[in-house]
Parts: sequence; structure tokens; C-alpha cells
Amino acid sequence: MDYMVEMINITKRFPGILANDRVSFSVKAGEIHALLGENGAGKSTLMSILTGLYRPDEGEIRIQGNPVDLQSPRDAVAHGIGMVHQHFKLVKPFTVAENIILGLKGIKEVYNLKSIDESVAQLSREYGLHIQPDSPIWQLSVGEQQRAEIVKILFRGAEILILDEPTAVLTPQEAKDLYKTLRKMADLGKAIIVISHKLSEVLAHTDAITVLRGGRSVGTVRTKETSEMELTRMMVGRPVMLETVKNPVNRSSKVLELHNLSALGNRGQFALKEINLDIYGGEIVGIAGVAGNGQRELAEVVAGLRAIERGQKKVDGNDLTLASPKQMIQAGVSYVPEDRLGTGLVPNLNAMENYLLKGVQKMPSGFINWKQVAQETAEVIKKYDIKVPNPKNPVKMLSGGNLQKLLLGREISGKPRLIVTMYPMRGLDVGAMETIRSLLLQERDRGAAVLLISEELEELFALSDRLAVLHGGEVMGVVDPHKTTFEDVGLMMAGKRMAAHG
Amino acid sequence: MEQSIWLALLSTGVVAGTPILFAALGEILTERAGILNLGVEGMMLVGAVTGFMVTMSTHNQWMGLLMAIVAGGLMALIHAFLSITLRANQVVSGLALTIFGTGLSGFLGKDLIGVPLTDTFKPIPIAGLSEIPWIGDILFKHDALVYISYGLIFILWFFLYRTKTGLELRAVGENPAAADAAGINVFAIRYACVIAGGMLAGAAGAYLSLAYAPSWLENMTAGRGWIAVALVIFGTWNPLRAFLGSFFFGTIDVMGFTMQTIGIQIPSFFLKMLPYIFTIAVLIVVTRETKTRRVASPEALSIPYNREER
Amino acid sequence: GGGKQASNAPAAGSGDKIKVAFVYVGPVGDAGWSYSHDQGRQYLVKEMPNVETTVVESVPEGADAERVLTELASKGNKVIFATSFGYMDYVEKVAKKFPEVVFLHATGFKTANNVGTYFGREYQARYLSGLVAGKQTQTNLIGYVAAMPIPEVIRGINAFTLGVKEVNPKATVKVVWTNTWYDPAKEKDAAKSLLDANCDVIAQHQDTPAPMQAAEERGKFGIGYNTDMSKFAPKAVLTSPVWNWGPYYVKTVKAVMDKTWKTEQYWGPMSDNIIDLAPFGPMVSEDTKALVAKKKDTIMKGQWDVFTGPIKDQQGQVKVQEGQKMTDKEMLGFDWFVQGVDGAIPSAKQ
Amino acid sequence: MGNGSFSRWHFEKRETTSNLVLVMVPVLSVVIGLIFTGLFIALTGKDPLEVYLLMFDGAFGSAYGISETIVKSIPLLICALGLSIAFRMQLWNIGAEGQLYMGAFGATWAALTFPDWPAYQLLPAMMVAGFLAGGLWGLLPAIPRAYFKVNETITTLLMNYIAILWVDYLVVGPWKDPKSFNFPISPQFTEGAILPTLGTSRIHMGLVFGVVVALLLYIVLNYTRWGFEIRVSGESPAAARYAGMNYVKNILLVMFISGGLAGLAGMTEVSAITQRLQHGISPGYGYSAIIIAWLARLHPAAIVLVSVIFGGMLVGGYSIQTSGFSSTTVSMLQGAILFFVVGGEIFVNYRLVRGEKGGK
Ligand SMILES: Nc1ncnc2c1ncn2[C@@H]1O[C@H](COP(=O)(O)OP(=O)(O)OP(=O)(O)O)[C@@H](O)[C@H]1O
Ligand SMILES: Nc1ncnc2c1ncn2[C@@H]1O[C@H](COP(=O)(O)OP(=O)(O)OP(=O)(O)O)[C@@H](O)[C@H]1O
Ligand SMILES: [Mg+2]
Ligand SMILES: [Mg+2]
Repeated sequence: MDYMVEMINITKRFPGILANDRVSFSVKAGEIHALLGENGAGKSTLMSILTGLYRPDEGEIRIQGNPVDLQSPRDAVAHGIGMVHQHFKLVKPFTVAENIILGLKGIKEVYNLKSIDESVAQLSREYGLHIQPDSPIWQLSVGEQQRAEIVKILFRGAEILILDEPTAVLTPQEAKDLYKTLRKMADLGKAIIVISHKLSEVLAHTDAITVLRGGRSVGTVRTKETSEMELTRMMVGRPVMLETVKNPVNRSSKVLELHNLSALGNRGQFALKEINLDIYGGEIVGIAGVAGNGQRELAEVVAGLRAIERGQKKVDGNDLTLASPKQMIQAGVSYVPEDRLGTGLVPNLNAMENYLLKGVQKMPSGFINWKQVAQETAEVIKKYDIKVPNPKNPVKMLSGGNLQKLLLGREISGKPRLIVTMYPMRGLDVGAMETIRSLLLQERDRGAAVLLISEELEELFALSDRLAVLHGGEVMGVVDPHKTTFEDVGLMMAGKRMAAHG
Repeated sequence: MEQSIWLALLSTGVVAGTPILFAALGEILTERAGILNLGVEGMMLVGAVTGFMVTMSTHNQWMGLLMAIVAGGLMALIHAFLSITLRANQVVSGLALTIFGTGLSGFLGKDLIGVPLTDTFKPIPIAGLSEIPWIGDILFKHDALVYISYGLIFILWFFLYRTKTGLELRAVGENPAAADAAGINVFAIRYACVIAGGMLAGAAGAYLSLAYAPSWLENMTAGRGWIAVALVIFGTWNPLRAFLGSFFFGTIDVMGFTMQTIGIQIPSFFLKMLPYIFTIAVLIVVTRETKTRRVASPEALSIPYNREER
Repeated sequence: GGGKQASNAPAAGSGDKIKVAFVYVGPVGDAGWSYSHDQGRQYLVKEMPNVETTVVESVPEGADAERVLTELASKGNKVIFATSFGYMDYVEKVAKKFPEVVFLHATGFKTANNVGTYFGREYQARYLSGLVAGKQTQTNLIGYVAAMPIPEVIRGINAFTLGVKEVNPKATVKVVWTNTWYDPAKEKDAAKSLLDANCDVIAQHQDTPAPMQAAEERGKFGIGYNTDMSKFAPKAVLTSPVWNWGPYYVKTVKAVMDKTWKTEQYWGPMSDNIIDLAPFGPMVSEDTKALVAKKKDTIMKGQWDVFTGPIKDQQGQVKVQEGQKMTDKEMLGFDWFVQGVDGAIPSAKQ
Repeated sequence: MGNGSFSRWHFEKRETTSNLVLVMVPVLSVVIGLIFTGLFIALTGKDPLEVYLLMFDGAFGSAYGISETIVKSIPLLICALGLSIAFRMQLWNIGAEGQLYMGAFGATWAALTFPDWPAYQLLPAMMVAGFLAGGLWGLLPAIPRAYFKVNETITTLLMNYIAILWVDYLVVGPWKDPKSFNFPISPQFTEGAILPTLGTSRIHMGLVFGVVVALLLYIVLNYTRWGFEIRVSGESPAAARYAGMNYVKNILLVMFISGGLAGLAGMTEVSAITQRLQHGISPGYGYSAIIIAWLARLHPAAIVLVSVIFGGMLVGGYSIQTSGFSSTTVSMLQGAILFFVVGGEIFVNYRLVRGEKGGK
């Protein structure tokens, strides 16, 4: 009746998997509806069906009460459905405006880009989405690109807006602004669907929540009437520990020392300026900061992937300022990069080969003993309970959580001295998050030094023994998370300097 | 006298560049949509023989041209089916198309060898324009197809950079997943571009057999299809620059002879290497530029697109 | 060989049947060299219905040639004509393995008991065509589109130039090398560059009619080659030195069948009909025709040959003394231009 | 859509590809290709079966045929092996043709410079010179590729022309045989510069090179660190760097070896077959090798097999000319069969299913 979207008994099979199993799902006009579920629960698949990207094997879709046949994204657009995909669908060399008019009906064959620029600018002002229509996509930050995606959908007059994990790559402030915009759109009578793993944000900003588990719908609840505990139980099927229990810190010797270290960013500017930071064995040092303030450069410098311009880097007392990535690996430095699939893991290689990726540097002879590799991989898979249906399949088939477990499992398998990890929980469901957290703590208790880079203050406060804040490539201060507030750290993240007390 | 020789050289350069220009314009369209077609040589040959055959029997070179265009399109359709629908390796498919086209053209042309053709495209100086000093001699004293190629450059340029369909076409070559999500029919556009590319290659072949050296001879393209592929890069996928390139390639081709007539002896081999060396240099410069400006090859070039896969 | 080849094997006892094979470097359809040989083959088949011919075309002058020759020899061909210079080494090798097969190699110079070479004195026809060109030119500049600086081509240019000079001492012959036997567009470009340099007659030693078409487009004249090229450029072609291999093929195959064939280095003169001039175009004056006929007559009768002194080279030095005739050996190794040629032999310097 | 029963053929990704599929797909493709082109032959009034038998007979029907097929497959094999290394690193080297010519150039240089050396000195010198020249020709486009990401498909293609023009220049100019009457060929090699052959056939030592290289490659690519490194580098340069592998060095090395092997093929051709440098020493071996490496899925053993089949196809192609097929028909048939093989590849990773809506 007054449902904007109704998906009824949708089933979608992929070779060997039932991604959606008779899922039903409805959204009203004017509401923000969250879609929750573990990795691989079928959320993205369901939404891809709604946008005509995939064809369902069974089921029916109704838009404003009318059954529709969505054969392709074009049909979906025609029915007012627009989606911001997790991986943006933007043409990089084109400008924002050019991206917006792509595939758009009603644009003249010989179009006037100037007037389109103007109407795009006007529309984005209306919704408070700051964006410059004539800048090419490749020059934009992730947040800006996302706004471009949203404006693109609005410009098409979409009434139904779908966002797949929109806040995963945004700073907290950007995330807040996004929800403000979404609320504005809902108030205008649009239906908004958001996929997210962040329970707190879902609880704070949405009207209704549907939970998927293992391809099936567990149920829909009103946000006001639910709690974090209930949602978690629905998603995972069992209660999950949300509080992290941490042993007292047991610091040993200095593992990593950075002295007055400066390094250049990709665009040739100084991304790290005069960094001084020591990390001891047996402690987790968190790095807080808004993305783009030198975190990536810091991780890369430590891993040996980025040249050091000035200053010094030592591991266990040895000067490794000029060391190559290979030498850093040999010195016992592990690195879990932000880009799991592509840098940390090779998508088209299987689990065994990915396991070998780093170990191969330590093989004494140049020859590979595949039997031994297979055995070690099997051990890691078993030890960390990684769901690998077939170890001979490329790892790109694995879900995000399992990828992260495999990656971390490999990185800690060599008992490293130092683990550098960037955004380790990004995009993970609560169950997977729990596992990763306990793995990091186990490593710390074993005596390894851990450098944890994250944007989630909660996570940083829960795990870190000390917390350094980066702003503009400089350390604003190193604090003890037990003696500091979110607000103080937030101020430092915004550029306020604090006396170090850690 | 000296001056007139150089004028004549440039004028001949325009004509020598015309067949590769037609083919390169077609390949620009194809590659802009993300498909690499290395079968240009084969398509040109089939176009050349078809154009000749049809002109022979209809006594109308325009009819010949038309059918050459159709034949080139049909050849390209094979590549389109293999590379778009069957997601075949585009390099291998293109090579196979060249082998096939060489054979097919020879087979079709078996009885056309040594047959003279009277209905050909002959030079028609354009009244007025051809009287402009220099420019007139160089650009406006050629056959109708040369003038058509001028028009085509601008039409194609305008189409690619100023129309909505052109924008969509380029989007398909840069990021087919994005184009698809925006509701553009990636498959239709790719098919259309590959076929249109083949049609232009067919026209290029017809230019050889109906205007440039009116006759049918096996393998008469003599590698020009490959040069057209190089020209696309030289022109950085831009029709206007491709024209300058074709002029340059054509002139270099003829220059060796002109130098001989005025008694300058440099080994023509080195002269002939120049376009290739320049093309490589252009490629390096352009690629380095892309760090700041994105003008390089279409990003999805030669990668098959499959919606349900990443 | 399997049973399927029964049809190819020499039918025992069927008397005079003989299998003859031809190996071409280009496609039969090149309208030039290979085409002219295939015309000769067709003539052979027509004249001698008992001859069964096999053709293998587009055989590169490399590894494949040896195999193709071997295969043809082992499949019962009694006479094999290898029609390109580059086959020389391979003919030599294969002939050793098949002493009972007769190999004939066009344009080459290596012989053996079962290997003969054959060629025609095309320079004689070239000379006659030079007379025509010399008469026709107004600008006294004649262009010559030439493939490669090998003796055969150089000899043709020289003979042609002597003919031109004979009737028009003021004329020069401008040479442009294309380094290809077969590329219509390139040949046409080369011809155009000559026309641009004010030449008004274009001669060629190339395998396609493109240079003639260039001349026709500019309203100028041309001398074709290999076959009668007037059909490609009827308003331009004055005449063409043409090959006529047929009679030689008939004669040779007959000799082999009669067991009278002996190895030789055959260099057939015009009087053997192996080379001739194609019919004149309508623009050629009666005067010229008569002159050509007269000269041709002296050549046919063997009273006079082209390279008879005095002949000067480009520097004006007398290379052939008055009254002397160049020997075949000298002619076969030509590496200098006669006076009146404007051009250079690229590698002569090295 | 509603309730309409929707059915449409479409491709569905296979979860895993069995070995049987891997083998059967190309075999069936060839068979279907033969049937299809057979229809075409029948249209021209000939018996397709007879033509195919003739072709097969020419290539494999006699000891001589087999020996010639092997001779033809040697350069294809060595080039394809070289290409397979580059392809494994996803470096699309389509410049084997030019690298082969440069190898021939290098080998010829050695042969002409040290004509008096005995074979045991001169042949290794020619091999080294050929490998180096081909390798450097492969290295040249690798440098801009490694440092500026310049597309190597295109640069290697363009460099083919330069290499061929270079060899043409040499045989017309400085290296022309003074005894050749100005014919564009180099002097004939001396005894010591010619690879030994097997008995009276033309099968030469190049075969041994090819087989040894195939074996070495198999071991190196599958069981050594470096082999693993180039696979990782090909799949993901970022991951390679991350894992401590020297991406730039590997590009340069791989292209050098890839080109070097093509150069070695060029050396074997001039040394054993033409025994001098001349125009057109390769009728496109470098291009055919691309198809071979790809058809063999870069597997060294499969490359050996496919090279022989390809060699047979080329040799058999000449054979059917003797039954009245022009050379053009042969290449038409070859092209058409290739279409089927190329198109059939999709069945390795996908199966054709009929998507049924509302069913099951
Ligand atoms: N294109 C595809 N081909 C094959 N299988 C797929 C494809 N996309 C998804 N799947 C399968 O369907 C299941 C559901 O995937 P989906 O992307 O919908 O999960 P999700 O809920 O979005 O997970 P996440 O939270 O990690 O984003 C996965 O486990 C996967 O195995
Ligand atoms: N081509 C594919 N074949 C099989 N499964 C796939 C394919 N593509 C994606 N999947 C599955 O779809 C699911 C979700 O993929 P998605 O891209 O949403 O990753 P993710 O788990 O959300 O990771 P992240 O959000 O951190 O990028 C995963 O379970 C993955 O296994
Ligand atoms: Mg998802
Ligand atoms: Mg996800």
C-alpha cells in the first residue's frame, strides 16, 4: 500500500551459494531504513537486484505497489531507484557534472555543460552537499566522490536511494553530515536504504532496521524499539561480547623508534613532519586522526614502502632508515594494509599462494616446497577459523571478514616483533570484529609491539595502551586513553597540541 | 621550383595519410569504447576487395565504397561477438581477424587481379579553396574521399567531446561498470563502436583500391592496418591529433622519394623508422602527463566486461 | 603418402604424362612477376595437354622454400621451376637430393647437372621502350620507379637510358628506389614524387601498375612492365616490356621429356620471344613506331646489342670502348649507371 | 517480469574448472572449427575430408613431413616460451617478432665478425649475441613500462617495425654480400656458424634449446621464488611491492629474458635455416607465438604441444596448395579455425546455462 519498495521472496543463487533465500523487504516513503548483517549475509546482493544489476532467480519487486521487471540498471533508474555502490561507479577522467548526465534521459544530444553545471550546483546547495560540478573525479577525496554519487542519483529524480556502507570510508564528521543530508531527503518523501556495520550510527540515525543472516531475512524492527544487544543477536545468532577485556600492559624493550622523521606524500608535499614516536614490545599504540593526515604515510614508512626524507627509523635498536620492504620484513615488521585485496592479498591467487606471499622471502633456498606451504596454510586456516570453501579458489571469492582473518593470520604467523595495522575492522561485521580484536590483543600479550591506525575512537580507546594523534602530518601529542576523553582527542585531531603524558 | 617540390610533397603526404587516417578514426572509436581490435589490416583488405568487386560490377565507385563499408562492418562483427559476447582475448582475436581477412580477401579477389578499373575516385580541386596559396595546394586538390575524411575528423571529434552519446561512449571505455550502473547499454555501445570502426577500416581499404591505386592486388594494404593502430596512439585517441599524425606519417612515407629526386641520399629505412620512434616518444610523454592530466588510453581498453563479476 | 594421394602419383604406363611444378614468391595475383610466370604456365598447359602442373604460391625466400621444393620433388614432379632469385641456395640443396628431377631457377646463376637457370634479355625491350620515352618527353625528364639496386634492375635502367639518349640526348632519367617489389601505394607515391619533380614520362621496374596510374592521373605518360599495363592506364601507357615465359616453358619441358635437356644458363634474347614490347598506345607517333621497329629488327637479327660501346658512366668516363660489347658476365654484375641517369646506387659507396 | 516465465541463455561462471574441461574445450573448438570451415570447403566443390587429410598428411604423414613440422615449430616454441614468461607477469609483450629479428641480427654479427672460429666457439658466441640483442630489444620498452607505466603492448608492437627495418637496412647496406650481385642478403655463414642437424633432416639443435628451456621454465615458474614473484607481480604490483619483491627489477628482467628467448629463436633460424641474414627471415613467428602461448595457457608443456600443432598447420597449409587451394584459402581456413578456438575459450571459465525465472 504505502510502501515505496517491496521485495517479495527474492531468491538469488550464485554458483555454489544461495546469496538470497526468499528474502522479503519493504521500505516506506520518508524513512531511513538500515540493512544489517554479517559479511556475506546477502545485503549487497539484495540491493544489486533492486538496482537491476543482478537478476533474481525468484521473487517479485514492486515499486509504489506496481510489479516491475528490472532487467538492467536502466530500468531501475526509470523507476526512480538509485544506488551509491560501495565501490563508486564514477568515471575518473570526467567531471562531476559529466558523470551526472551519463545515461540521463532528457539531456539534449548536444548538451550545454555550463547550464548543467549550474543546475548541479543548485541541487547540491539545496541538499547541503558541497561539491564543485566542474572538477574531475580523480581530483576528489573519497567523501567528495560520495557526494558526487549522491547528487548524481538526486539529479535523476530518484525517489529510492540506496547506499552500500556509505560511512565506511568517511571521517566521523563527514558521516554525521551525510546522515543530515539523508534525513533531509527522507523528509522530502524519499525512501532511503543504508547498509552499514556500525550499530551505533544505525541506532542513532535510522527509522527501521532489517537484519539478514546467511541470505535469509531475520526480521525488521523499528529503531526506537531495539538495542545494540538485540541487533547483534539477530545478526550473529548468538550473543557477542561488545566490551573488550584487556590484560594489564606489560611493556618490554623498545621495538620501534622514530626520530624527527619526515616523509613526502604522493603529491610531493611533506605528509609527515618531524615525527617522534617509540613503541615498546607488549603494547598497542593507537594512531588517531582524520583520514589523510599522514596515517597511510606513517604506516608505509614503517613498512619500508615509502622513502624517508629526513630523520631516522630503528627497529630493535638497528638503524633501518634506508631499509627496503624486504629488509623490514626480515626485521620482523608485519603490515596489514588498508587495501586488503590488491595489496595485502592477491585477488586471483588462492589461499595457499597468498599465505606464501611473504614467507617466500624467508625461504632459505630459492625453491618452494608446496607441500609444506599447504600444511602451514591449513594450520592457519584452522587456527583462526577462516572460512575458505576451497583453498584452491582465488581469494577474491572470500568475504571481507575472512579476508581480514587470513591476512592477519598470515602476518602474525611468523611471530613478528612489530605489527602495523590500518583500519583493521573496516567493513567487518561484529563477529569478525570480535575475532580481530582478540587476535591483536593476543599478539600484544605475546610481546609484540602493535601500531594500530584507525578512525574509530571507540576502537582506539578500547584497544590502545597509548594513543598518538596525527594532524597535518604532525604528532599532536601522545596520551593515555584511560586518562583522556573523546573530546580532548577530538580537539587534537582538529589541530590542538597537547602535552604528552604517555 | 624547390618550393613547389615541397608543396607537392605535403600534398602527396595528405593523400598517403588518408587510408591510415580512415582506419585510425575507426580504431579510435573502437578503442574509445574499450575494445582493442588488431584486425584492422584484415578488415581493410576485405574492404578493399569488396569495394573493387562491387565497383567493377555496378560501375559506381560510390556503391563500391558503400559495400566496402558494409564488409568492414561485418568483419568487425566477428571481433565484436568474440570479444564482447564471448569475452575472448582481444589481442588474439584481432590477430585471428587479420589472418582471416587476408585470406578471405585473396579468395574473393582471385579473379579480379589484373583487371583495370575505370570508375575510380579522381581528384577534384575545390573551386575557390584550392586557389588559396599553399593551403589550397596541400589540402584542396584531392579526391572526394579526402574531403570526406576532413569532415569525418570534425564530426568524430564533435561527437566524442561534445555530444551526450560521445560522452557515454567514452564512459564505456573508461569504466564500463560505472556506465552500466548509470543505465548505459555497455554492450550495445561496444558493438556499435566496433562495427563502426570496422566500417571505417572498410572505407580505408576501399580508398586504396578505388582511389589511391585503383586495382585489386593481394595484400595491397602492405601493413597500413598496423600503422593505423600506431597512429591511434600517436593521436592519443583524439581525431584531430590523429589527422596531424596521418599527415606526418604520410609525408614521411613520401619524403624518402622526394629526397631521392633532389639527390639527397639517406637510407629510407631510417626515415621509415621515424613515425614509430615518434609514436613511442609520444606515448611516453603522454603517459607521464597522466600523473597530472588524464589523457591516456581508455582505462578499460582490452578488458572484457561482465556485469555480474568484478 | 597415404592412399588419398593416388591421384597425384605418376600414373604408371600412361605414356607421356609428366608432372611439372611452379614455385612463386608472390601470390599469382600480384599482376606482375608471379602473374607473368603463371601466364606462361597456362600457356604450357594449353600447348601440352599431357602436362600436369602444380603451383605453390607465396613461398617466402627462406626456410619454407626448401621444404616446398623437397615436397614437390618427392611427389613425382619431373620439372620444377623456381621463379625467384632468393630460392637459389635452396634449389641447389634440394637438387642434390633429387638428381632425377630437373630444377630451373629463374634469374639465378648457380647451376648443376640437374639445375639450369633461365632468364630473358629484358634489357633489349627496355632499350626499345627507352626510345619511345625519349621521343615522348617534353620536359626532358623521365622518371624511373625502381625496386631494388640489383644488377637486373640497374641493367634495365641503363638500357632504358641508352634508348632515351639515342633519340633525345638532352633528356635525363631520374631514378627513385622503393625497396619493395610490391606495394601499389608506395610505388604510386614514388611515381608522384617524380612527377612533382617535373618528369613527364614514368618508367618502372615494379610489380604493380600503380606508377602508370599516377602518370595517368596527372595526364602524363608511362612505360609499364611485366605485362601489358595499358588496361590500367590506357591514356598514359606508351608501351610495356612484357615477359612471355610460355614458349620457354614448352621448349624446356619438351626437352626434358625427350631426354635432350642439358644444363644451361639460358638468357633468352628477344628473338626467342621470351621478352617483347606490348602494343603501343595510340599517342605513340608512327615515326617512333617505325624507329622502334627498325631497332628491334637489328636486335632480333643479332646484328647489334644494347650494351655496345661507347658507353660512359655517370662521371663521363668511358666504361665500354667504341665497338666493344659488354660480356654477359659484365652485364649480369652491373653495379654502375650509364651517363644520363640521375640517381645513385645506394650501396655502391660502401 | 511479473509471472512470465523468463528464459534466456547466458554464461555462468564455473566454480572450478576441471582438467577435462581444460583439455576438451580447445579440442572441441578445433573440431567444430574444422566442421564449419569444412562446410565452406564443400561449397567450393572440394571434399573437405580430403583436404584435411592432405593437410594432415603433409604435416605428419611422413617422416619428412614430421621433420619439417618440427623444424617449423622450433622458432614458434622458443618464442612462445619467452612470451609466456612475460604474459605470466601480465606484460603484454607482442614484440617477439622484432626481438627475433634483433636476435638474428646479433647472431649474424657474431657469425660475420668471427668467421674463422670453430663451431664450439662460434655457436655459443652467436647464441649469446642473439640472446643479448633480442633481450635488449625487449628491455627497451620495459624501461618506460617499469618507470612510467607506458603501455608495453603498443611499444613492443611498434618496435617490431623498427627491428625489421633495421635488418632490411643491414642487408641492403653494410652487410650486403659483395658476391650477391647487390641482392639484399648477407654473406653465407661459415661452417662453424651453422647449428648441427639431425641426420639428413633439417631438425637442428634449436629443438634441444626449446625443450631445455621448456623444462627449465616449468621448474622455475612453479617451484622457485622468482617464478612465484613474477606471478604475484603480474597479478598485483602493489602486493608485490608490499611483499618485498622488486617489481621494477622483475619487469626489466622478465622482458629481457622474454626478448632474449625470441632472440635465440632468431639465432636458430639464421644459423640453421637461412644460414645468412636476409629480408623476411620470419613469416610472423613472433605473432603466431602469441597465439600459441595463449592457447597453451602459458604452460610450458602445453606450449611444446601447441607449437608442434601450429607448425603442422603451417606446413600442411603449403601441402594443400598442391591440390589446388591458393595460399589465401589456407590462411582463411586458419583464421576461421582460430575464431572457434578463441571464442571457445569462454567455456573454460563459464558454462552456458538457461536462466529460468520462476522455475525450481
Ligand atoms: N558476483 C557474485 N558472484 C558469485 N557469488 C557472489 C557474488 N556476489 C556475492 N556472491 C555471494 O553471495 C553472498 C552474499 O554476498 P553479498 O555481497 O550480498 O554480502 P553482503 O551482505 O553485502 O556482505 P558484506 O557485509 O561483506 O558486504 C556471498 O557470500 C558470496 O559468496
Ligand atoms: N565474483 C565473486 N565471486 C564470488 N563471491 C563474490 C564475488 N564478488 C564478491 N563476492 C562475495 O560478496 C561478498 C561481499 O563482497 P563485498 O565486495 O561487499 O566485500 P565486503 O565483504 O563488503 O568487504 P569490504 O566491505 O571490506 O570491501 C563477499 O562475501 C564476497 O565473498
Ligand atoms: Mg556488501
Ligand atoms: Mg562490504
